[in-house]
Amino acid sequence: MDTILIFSNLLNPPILFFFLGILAVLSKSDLEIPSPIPKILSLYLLFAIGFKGGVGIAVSGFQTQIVITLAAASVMASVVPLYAFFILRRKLSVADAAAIAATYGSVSAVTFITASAFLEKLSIPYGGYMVAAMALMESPAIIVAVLLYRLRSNESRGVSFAWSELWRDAFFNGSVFLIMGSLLIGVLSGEAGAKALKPFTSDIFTGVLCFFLLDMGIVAAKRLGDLKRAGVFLTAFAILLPVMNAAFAIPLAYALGLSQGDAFLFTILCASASYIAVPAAMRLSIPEANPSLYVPMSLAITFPFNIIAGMPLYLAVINRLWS
Amino acid sequence: MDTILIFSNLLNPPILFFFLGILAVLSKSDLEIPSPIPKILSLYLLFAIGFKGGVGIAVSGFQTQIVITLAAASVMASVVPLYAFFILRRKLSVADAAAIAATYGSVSAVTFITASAFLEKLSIPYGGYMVAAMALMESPAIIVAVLLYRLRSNESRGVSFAWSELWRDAFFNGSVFLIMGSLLIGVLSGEAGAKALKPFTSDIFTGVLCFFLLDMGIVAAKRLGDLKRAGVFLTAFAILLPVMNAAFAIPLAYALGLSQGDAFLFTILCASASYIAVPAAMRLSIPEANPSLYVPMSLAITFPFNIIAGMPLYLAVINRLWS
Amino acid sequence: MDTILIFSNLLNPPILFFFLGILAVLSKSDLEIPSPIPKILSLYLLFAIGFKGGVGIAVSGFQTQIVITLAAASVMASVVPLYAFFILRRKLSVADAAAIAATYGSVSAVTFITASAFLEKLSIPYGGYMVAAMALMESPAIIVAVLLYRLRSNESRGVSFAWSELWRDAFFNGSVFLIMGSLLIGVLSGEAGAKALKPFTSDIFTGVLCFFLLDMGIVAAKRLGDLKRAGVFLTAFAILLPVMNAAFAIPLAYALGLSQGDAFLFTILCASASYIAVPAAMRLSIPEANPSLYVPMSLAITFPFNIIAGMPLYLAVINRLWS
Amino acid sequence: MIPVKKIEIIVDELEVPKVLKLLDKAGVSGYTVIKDATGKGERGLRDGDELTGVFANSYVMTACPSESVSLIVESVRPILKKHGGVCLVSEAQWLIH
Amino acid sequence: MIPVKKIEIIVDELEVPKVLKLLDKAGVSGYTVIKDATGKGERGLRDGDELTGVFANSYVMTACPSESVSLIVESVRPILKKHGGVCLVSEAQWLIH
Amino acid sequence: MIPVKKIEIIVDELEVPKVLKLLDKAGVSGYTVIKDATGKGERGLRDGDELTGVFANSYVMTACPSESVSLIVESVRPILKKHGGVCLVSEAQWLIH
Ligand SMILES: Nc1ncnc2c1ncn2[C@@H]1O[C@H](COP(=O)(O)O)[C@@H](O)[C@H]1O
Ligand SMILES: Nc1ncnc2c1ncn2[C@@H]1O[C@H](COP(=O)(O)O)[C@@H](O)[C@H]1O
Ligand SMILES: Nc1ncnc2c1ncn2[C@@H]1O[C@H](COP(=O)(O)O)[C@@H](O)[C@H]1O
Ligand code: NA
Ligand code: NA
Ligand code: NA
Repeated sequence: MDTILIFSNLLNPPILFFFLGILAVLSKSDLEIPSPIPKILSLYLLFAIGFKGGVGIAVSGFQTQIVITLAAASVMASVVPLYAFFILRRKLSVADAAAIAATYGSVSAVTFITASAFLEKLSIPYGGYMVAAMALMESPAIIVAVLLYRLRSNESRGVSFAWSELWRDAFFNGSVFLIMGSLLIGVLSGEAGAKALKPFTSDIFTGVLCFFLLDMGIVAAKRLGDLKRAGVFLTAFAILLPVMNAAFAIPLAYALGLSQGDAFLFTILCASASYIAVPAAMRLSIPEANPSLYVPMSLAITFPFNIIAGMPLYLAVINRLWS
Repeated sequence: MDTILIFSNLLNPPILFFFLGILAVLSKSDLEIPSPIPKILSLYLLFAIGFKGGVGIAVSGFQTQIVITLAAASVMASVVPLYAFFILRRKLSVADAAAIAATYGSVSAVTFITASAFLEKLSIPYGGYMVAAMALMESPAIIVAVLLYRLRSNESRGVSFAWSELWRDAFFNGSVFLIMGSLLIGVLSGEAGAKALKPFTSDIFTGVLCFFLLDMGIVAAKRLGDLKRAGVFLTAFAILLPVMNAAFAIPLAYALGLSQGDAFLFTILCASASYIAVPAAMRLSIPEANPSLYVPMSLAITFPFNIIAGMPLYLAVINRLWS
Repeated sequence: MDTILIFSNLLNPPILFFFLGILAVLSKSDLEIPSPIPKILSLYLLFAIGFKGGVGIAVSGFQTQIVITLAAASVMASVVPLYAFFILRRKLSVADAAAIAATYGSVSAVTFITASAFLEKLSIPYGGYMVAAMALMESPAIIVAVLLYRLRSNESRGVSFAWSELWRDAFFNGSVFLIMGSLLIGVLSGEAGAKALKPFTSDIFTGVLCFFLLDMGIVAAKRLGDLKRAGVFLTAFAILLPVMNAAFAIPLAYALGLSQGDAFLFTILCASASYIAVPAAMRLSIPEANPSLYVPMSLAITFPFNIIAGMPLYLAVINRLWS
Repeated sequence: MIPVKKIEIIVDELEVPKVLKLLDKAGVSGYTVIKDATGKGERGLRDGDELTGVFANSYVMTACPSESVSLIVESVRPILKKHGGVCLVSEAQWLIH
Repeated sequence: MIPVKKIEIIVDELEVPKVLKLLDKAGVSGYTVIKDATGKGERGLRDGDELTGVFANSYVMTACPSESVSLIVESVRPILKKHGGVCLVSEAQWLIH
Repeated sequence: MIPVKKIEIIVDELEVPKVLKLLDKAGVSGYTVIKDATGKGERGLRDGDELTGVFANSYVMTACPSESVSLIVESVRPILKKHGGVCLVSEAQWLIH
């Protein structure tokens, strides 16, 4: 079973295109997706996943299960950065520890999308509200990390600080806003809207995802060099923390009675690390933090680890536990 | 009936995404569609609507009805800027009056597209040649306005003036050209061509329209601030002139025996204001005109008014009259 | 039959959009596809054609026929630049002769794509491995041309020269890499992958091709002016060499027992001229060569000649010979 | 290295072809254009965020001998007068390769 | 042509609105912005090749009378201090049209 | 504010990585790159409107102490010789923050 999962995952076109992107850089090909195409592809993915999630909620209706899941998601997103921060503080400055903690407390939409494509390939159902869980998990870690930074750092003293800006950046940054907005529109327009948008949001989705992962592969491979600076400690952290988060998430999901599909997505959310919303917020709120640590960690280690090894691993554990 | 129309319109994903764009600006989210994506989305919409219109003509064949409709369209597009100009001259300079007159005499392709999506949602049929009517209505107002400007303005005296450039800009500007060209290709390639292009020009159309309206919402909301400069007179003008144009267009359509769907599209064309072809032509031919008047008027008032309130209003009137 | 072929080709939307692009420039319309959109459209086409080719191979399995075809493709791609070079040397410098020889020895992916769309319209089957043949034919001419240049030119003496760079540019340039990578992924993911990607790689393909050819038309028409510099000799060369290459390719394909569809694609590959991979390589390896000769020749003469007159011509001959 | 004048012209994207023609006429050895400059000036904000990029500027730069400056500057002036824009002239050293 | 100072500021894209507000406050007659500049400096490589363009710079230029320079420079300084970036001042001649 | 030299290099996009490596070697404190410059020069029109943007230039700028100029200029020269391009040097004042 597990081997089948691994193979089924590895032969999935999106994963293969991620590898192709890495290979392009390693073989010094000049292949690249020119800006601003990656940005528009990522807006498309957020738009589509948000809308589909909203339609899912409209179809299933609001249930207590949803409320429980969303609450659990918020809790995990606030707790993870806390304990990550204290682990990181052993080796790093306050600014860097806070920024990396935010990175791992927040989530990666593309990991979530890849995971849901994985579930769809295996015909395992999941709830549309998991998208809401994802959107909800993007911001708390940013707030927590900035709080930690301001409480613990001397550098930050005396510097004027705009809470409103932080708030806006945490909850109204482009990606959170688009996913929440699309989700809401999905809820409002329901199945009628879904029918009109299906060719755009569903049919061509996998293809666009392949293209985006091709670019992710290119960018991740380019960042590999930065990892030398990160050293052994951070490299290990970038693999072990996701696994640890998953180890907390799976029993929690089980205790809360989530379905297998929902539990899997909840786990991947906890295990994933942000490389879009968090860097955007950090350069604003913790400019002292070094982006050439937290960006390559999440992009060049945690992301590939999760989509290649993590996904089949977490799902195998869940399959055992639930059956 | 009318309330149903309004709701059916408001819960339409494209309209909802327009609101989302406005909301993004109001909530100071940094959501934006990076250039040149909006331009390519708009080229796509023109391409698709032109092609589908052409196929529509190829399928229905040429009828006298078509000739009558196109003639009426040309007449309206030439008369509206005339009377608009004399209304505007009471308060404005010749240059500004001429530019705003051109804006309201010409048409908005996206309003037309949104209106035809609205008809499709309500299963009301309309003729493919209405696209030709739209393309035909883009240019005359530009010519009329520049003529008025040159006859009435002192500033324009003595300045060398290239009629060939104006002509080219009125009839061969990118959007008019693409829509006419795609229409012609639709006519030539007919149903066989339509089949091959359907997934691109029809299936994903609504999705792309949503994305584009999201951006329209963002841009319109950013322009809202400019409206202070426009003042009460121009703000009222931007709502009343469309209604007035509709009030002329509906009886005319009725007299000419147009079907309900065609009459609706004819009305929305007369009521709509240009914000693409006209600004491009004005900065060339009437550079003295102030774009921070005519652009926000058409984009931030008339466009939202038409797609939110105008569409259900005009259709309700037409439904009464025709039944 | 032949007249039908010509008409069926001319009324094909992609070809019509190519004409529309030319018309846009001739009528001085300001229609343009802003960069980097053309680049992403071309990446999409390579992605889609590569993937579909790979799936085709996965479905049909490896056969000796494939090996034979690929071998023939490599031979033609190495021989054409050789004899082209010696023809060109009568009038041109070593650098220019080598660059133009590379141009005509290599292939044009868009010509190939247009040709396969033409076959599909006529319901003539062809093998997925023809895509592999195309990818294989992109690089050898570049190597041959640079070798010729280095052996024959005085200018090149003493200048340090990086073979590894040339190698990389010939075999790992973005377009060759993407098409080969996508092909491989198509082979690996097979029919399951194909199903998930079909809406993206197949359904909307013709539409995207239309858009791209619209841009090709614009760019080709803009280059028409450069042709004065090319003179009669090179203009004639740009039409006669493709015909000559086709005259070699058709009997060869017949002798090798290719199917009609495969023979047609093989012929169009030999007849086509590169305007993407080769210019990219030439400016690196033979910077002395004048791009305003080789680019307009391939783009403004050979490409339109092949897709307008060449395709029906070659197919008519093949139809006669095979029947 | 030889002393040259650097002329920088910021002008409506639409006027760029005309400006380049004038530069060619004035016999400059070359020029460089950066599209998609936005800005603000007498004629208000030109932030190019319009749906069609209608209100965008371009940046044109040419390095030329000081003798050519007045010719260029005078030929560009009417365009700037009609359509707005900025023209700056400064000193530079050109690396002859 | 009148002598002016050309101020060039290269700064994180995100800080551009703040910089422009300061320029407006300092009363400059206009400015030009080129988005999508990449670069390298004290704070490392900013090549904007991140998936979201988060780490991109912008180039801001304004021509102003020399009296305004110190006001602008001093108001911009704290932004550069906090977020990095470069500010260069040079001489130019402005073509009055 | 300290006096520096501003070096501007306009060169084939493809050669930019090499130029940046040379700047790094010459020990500059930083540089700024604007991709997608088009232009015209000895080697003809480079308007980047080719389908693949193959013929586009980039604009590279670095502010450095005047001592570094000759080192940089000499190391860049061979690239300009082979692939064309322009290198301008001018005076500026750098705001130390
Ligand atoms: N003082 C200035 N400094 C830099 N750029 C300017 C300045 N004034 C105007 N510009 C640029 O020139 C364009 C047209 O200026 P104007 O004709 O004054 O509206 C503006 O959109 C700016 O990009
Ligand atoms: N010496 C320099 N010359 C030109 N641009 C520079 C220089 N130093 C820094 N920059 C630009 O300013 C940005 C921020 O610089 P920094 O704050 O030093 O990291 C860099 O990403 C570069 O684009
Ligand atoms: N006189 C000049 N002024 C400004 N830019 C130039 C000049 N000459 C050349 N260039 C730029 O440098 C590039 C290469 O020049 P070249 O090697 O002369 O073809 C051109 O495409 C232009 O972008
Ligand atoms: Na997480
Ligand atoms: Na109108
Ligand atoms: Na060939």
